[in-house]
Amino acid sequence: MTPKNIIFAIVAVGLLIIAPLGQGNYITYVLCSWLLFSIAAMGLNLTLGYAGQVSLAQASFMGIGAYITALMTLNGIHWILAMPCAVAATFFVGLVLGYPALRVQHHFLAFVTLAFNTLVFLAFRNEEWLTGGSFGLVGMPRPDFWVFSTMKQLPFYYFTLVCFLISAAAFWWIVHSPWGRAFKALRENPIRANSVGVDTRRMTLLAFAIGSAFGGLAGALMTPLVQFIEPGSFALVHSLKLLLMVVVGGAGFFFGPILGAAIVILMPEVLRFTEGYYLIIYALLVIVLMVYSPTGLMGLGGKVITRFRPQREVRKDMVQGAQL
Amino acid sequence: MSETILSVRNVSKNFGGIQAVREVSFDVKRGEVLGLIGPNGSGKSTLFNCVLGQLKPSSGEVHVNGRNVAGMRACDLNKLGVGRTFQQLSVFPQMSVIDNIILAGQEHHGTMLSRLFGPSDAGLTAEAEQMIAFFRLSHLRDELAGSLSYGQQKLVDAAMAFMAGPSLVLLDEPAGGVNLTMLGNLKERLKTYNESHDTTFVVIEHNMEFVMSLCSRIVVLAEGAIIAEGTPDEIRNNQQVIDAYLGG
Amino acid sequence: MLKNLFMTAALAVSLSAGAAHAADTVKLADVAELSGAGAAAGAVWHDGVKMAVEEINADGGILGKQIDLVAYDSQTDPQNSRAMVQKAIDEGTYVLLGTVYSSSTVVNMLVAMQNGMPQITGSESPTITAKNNPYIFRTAFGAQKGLPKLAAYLKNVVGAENVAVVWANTEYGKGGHDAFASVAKELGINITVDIPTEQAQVDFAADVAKIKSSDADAVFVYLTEEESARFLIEADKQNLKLPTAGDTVLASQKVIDLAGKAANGALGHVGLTTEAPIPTIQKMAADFKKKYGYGADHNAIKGYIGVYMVKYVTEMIGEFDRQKFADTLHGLCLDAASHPGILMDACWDNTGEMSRASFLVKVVEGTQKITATLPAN
Amino acid sequence: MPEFIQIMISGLSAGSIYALAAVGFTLLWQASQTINFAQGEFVMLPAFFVLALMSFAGFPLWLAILAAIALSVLLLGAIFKRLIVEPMISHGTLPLVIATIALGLLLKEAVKEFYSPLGQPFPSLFPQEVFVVAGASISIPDIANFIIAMGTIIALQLFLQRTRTGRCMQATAQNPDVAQILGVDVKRMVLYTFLINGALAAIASVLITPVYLAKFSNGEVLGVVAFTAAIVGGFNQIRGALVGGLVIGVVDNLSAIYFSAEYRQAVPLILLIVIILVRPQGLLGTAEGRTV
Repeated sequence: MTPKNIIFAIVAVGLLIIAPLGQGNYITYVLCSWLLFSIAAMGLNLTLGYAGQVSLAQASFMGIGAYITALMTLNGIHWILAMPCAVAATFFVGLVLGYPALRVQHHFLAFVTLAFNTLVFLAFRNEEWLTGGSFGLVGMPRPDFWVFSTMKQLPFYYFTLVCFLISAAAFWWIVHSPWGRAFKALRENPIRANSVGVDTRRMTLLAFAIGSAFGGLAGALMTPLVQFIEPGSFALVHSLKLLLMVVVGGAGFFFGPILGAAIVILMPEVLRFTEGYYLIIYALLVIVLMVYSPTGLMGLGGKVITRFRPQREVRKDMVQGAQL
Repeated sequence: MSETILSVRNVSKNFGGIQAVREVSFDVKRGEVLGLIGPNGSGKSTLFNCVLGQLKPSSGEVHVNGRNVAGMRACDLNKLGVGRTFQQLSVFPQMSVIDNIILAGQEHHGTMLSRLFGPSDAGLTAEAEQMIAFFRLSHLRDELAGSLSYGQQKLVDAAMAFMAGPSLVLLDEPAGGVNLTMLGNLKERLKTYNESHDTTFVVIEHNMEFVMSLCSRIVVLAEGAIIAEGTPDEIRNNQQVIDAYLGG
Repeated sequence: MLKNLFMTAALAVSLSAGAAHAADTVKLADVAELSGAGAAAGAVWHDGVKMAVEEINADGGILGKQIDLVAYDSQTDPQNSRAMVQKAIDEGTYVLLGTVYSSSTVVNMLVAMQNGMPQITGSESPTITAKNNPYIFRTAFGAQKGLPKLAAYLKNVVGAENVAVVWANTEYGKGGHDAFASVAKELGINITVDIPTEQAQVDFAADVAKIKSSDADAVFVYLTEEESARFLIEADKQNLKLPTAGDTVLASQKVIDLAGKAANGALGHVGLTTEAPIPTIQKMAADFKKKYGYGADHNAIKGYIGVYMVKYVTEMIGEFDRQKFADTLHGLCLDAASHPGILMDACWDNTGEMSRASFLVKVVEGTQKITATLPAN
Repeated sequence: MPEFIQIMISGLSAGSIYALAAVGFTLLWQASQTINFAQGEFVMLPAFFVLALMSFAGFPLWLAILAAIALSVLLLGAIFKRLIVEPMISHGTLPLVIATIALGLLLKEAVKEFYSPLGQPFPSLFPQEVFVVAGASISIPDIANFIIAMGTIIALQLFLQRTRTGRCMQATAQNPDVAQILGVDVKRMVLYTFLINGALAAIASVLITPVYLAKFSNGEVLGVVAFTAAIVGGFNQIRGALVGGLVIGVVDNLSAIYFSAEYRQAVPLILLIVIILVRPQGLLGTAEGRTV
């Protein structure tokens, strides 16, 4: 990390710490949900943005994580034990979902994962004996850590923030490790990667598994945040929403999904003055953004900077990004 | 007598009724630079893919360092000490040159776990910088590989093939599309590397001039079979080879 | 990321500033399904709410204060509805109106309860009032109250012994299905075919074929509007001759409009209908049609009544006090003669459940005909 | 047994309309590598054109339908290509996927806001008479839908195989570079594909809406059905999409009765996964055209 990065990180963490102070419960709640969706979107960013594997099933991993956490905490097991189970389970399910990616790519993979998401949704809804069916599960406790109770909104925010910061650090570490380099190689040229010794099969599976585990962690946080989960919260449309977060923010950029999650979660707020039209405006903005800057907002920011400081030429391959 | 690195034993390959490669056998010894030439459709690429383990021979065997490579995955072959370059441009365009090179070495260092928890360059920065310097790319160290010129990318591709210290390097049309100045540079670098590291090369190439000046021995294929084998001078004067190229 | 944090902060400041102005108005929040799958129900409910608010404001408001109605879109997403309820509470609403979909209400009523916020919901799922939440109040009685009336009718009047049940496999449909199943058991009605269907299902051919080849002698349908209509159309096509009964939805005007002649003969037990032979309801329905250009339905009436509940109870206690509001409404009966905005006499018990007279209707030649008025239970 | 015949007939009737949407989906993919996530909304929308033209412009039904097809060709074909696909085609498929997801949302919300959030009845094109054959009810609309859908697809197939323009379109789909060299106006051929997709969506819409009713959210179901059918049948063959549509129509109904109503949605999706893993070129597809 360069000194500039360190200063930036400290300022960012500082802002995150003071963000909810003096705010109402609603804003704090929105911030919590932004942080947890950022974690899920980060995971998808690893799978999609870094490793180039299309997944339209991230919401189902949030669901698996959320249900496991809910069932365990409802049975009196502490969150701190339930969460690792959720993360481990999503890791292994992600590993299994990765297998189709070894056979097919691009749009076929998109459809397999999309179908997987719907199958998971159906299981949540139909296996009532376990999941409570369409009524969902309600009344999951928020965890206590000795003297620190997360029952109130503000302490819960700091609890979520700690999880977020740990996830972000882990993510940063992974993408800057040799693994991260191998993931990128997998995205850019899998055949070449294979020929220089990258075990592309293993890395593909890992990309799915790790990305899914982040989704599982986000689900494990959603359970105590909302204290109610039902199958509809993990339907396909939410996977598309996560995809939107990653791509609108900027796939393959560290901050992309965090920014994208902020946009998707806060946009209804910002556009609320337009009453019923905000989804229309939102959809239009996304289309315009994609037409003008397919690398998302991070790419757009880069474009603006290059316009004012044109030292480096803009390269054709920069615009390509992860491809389906 | 130095050891045999690559051994091709009675390899045949059929596609349906068509016999693309017929009973081909040859050995390559340590430090040799072998050229594999032949007109279009002579079975070079099929044979090449058999050597790379991508195709399983219909009969016969290919051994690298004493191991049968049939059906071996590219990454395992690479770990066995086989580096390769590609006919088409084959770098990682959105990674910097140094990252391209480090990547080509990192899978040979440490374990899966050390590559996650260890240093982000897998301890290879110095070695990679040396490799970049060897191919005279130091000034482009931090540029994105995709922004380099065609010839420069060919050099990066070659540097990647050498990064893991392979005992055998397969060069697939290294001269294709490279301009003359760059070509001289490439040939000179390959030669130097071969002499200093005693690395074995197998080269598929259309550019006769390039093959003749780089290789120590040449195998000529026509219609799936070896029609001649020998030093560049012998091949140049071989009537059969001339006929194969001219008469078809 | 930082920019967005600032945006959030700026937003919060402007919101709290807005709350400070509210001296001579009283804030009323309506959290409703204005988008997403429930938009059809939520939007109509909200129009009913709006109409009542405008009437009350034109008439001098509540205790002299004008109502400042704020709409919040739940996007038919339970989580989002929870956030919106939290937001409405943060912004200082007096009483909370909404949501219509039970799946949302089940979640957001917890937040309202934690904040001691009276909540007037349009949901009819039995679970809502079974949770001992002292702040939730209904605008229409729960399915567990309506379905016994319907089941008794099926058994005693129609003479059905074997009933096929077609239901939407959602929180809403599942609630109705379970309530009906338990009533059927009590009455000795046998459920021969039990068919869950998907939300927004379009193809009912298989479901109808399955009923047709069973020994059912009546069908109970618990689906939302469009799905009810699609079912009736398919049943008509496959010439399913069985009596088909449902709750409010099946015999509603919307389903009749959609299904056309296929709706003829459908039986329904409805809590609220604009066809009711009650002058207050008919006036409300006429005003609604004039104002919005489309016909009101039970959701519009529910929203309308909800706002008037706020007015009457608040004027009864003489101040804007949430706790007193909830306490007063428990066990209260309002008669329509002296409280015209309530439209029909209604009572609330200690769980917030309500009782009110209801109607048995049959669709005859494209219109809802009331065959019997059943007393409140 | 009558039950079985009944659902086969209903399944084929519904499936033939799914096939129309699937064919359009396939065409777009072949011609421009566009995965159109808004395809379901493309089928939802034209019915509202018809309704709007009838109620606001006073058009009779037949004229409204013709005008709606024309509008769809223009808006969902030409404008869609010009404003969304064309500027993004060089960016790779992912941004385009996102854009079509957003477009689907846009169309859905626009219909809801500017027309109605409520389902709307849609006039029937054919007399509603029902015949009973072997205990199964067959309605005239069932038969007519099947014939029109099949007729349209066969006509399209003939157009692609027998006319010069059609063959140029096929050449473009298979290899645009070679087609360009051979003097085919590639851009124009791609445009034709989009126009045809617009028309197919409109025809599917007009056929399906009398039964399914016009509602803004209909596209959610239809979109998934369309691409499932396209993949199951074979992504690179028009008759593959046709067979895929029929298979999905029948399988959906069969699984609702004989497998599990709760998991009826799962069966076509499991079929989809199995097909992709075992035979990615689809039931009827040919392997060489496969783009993996």
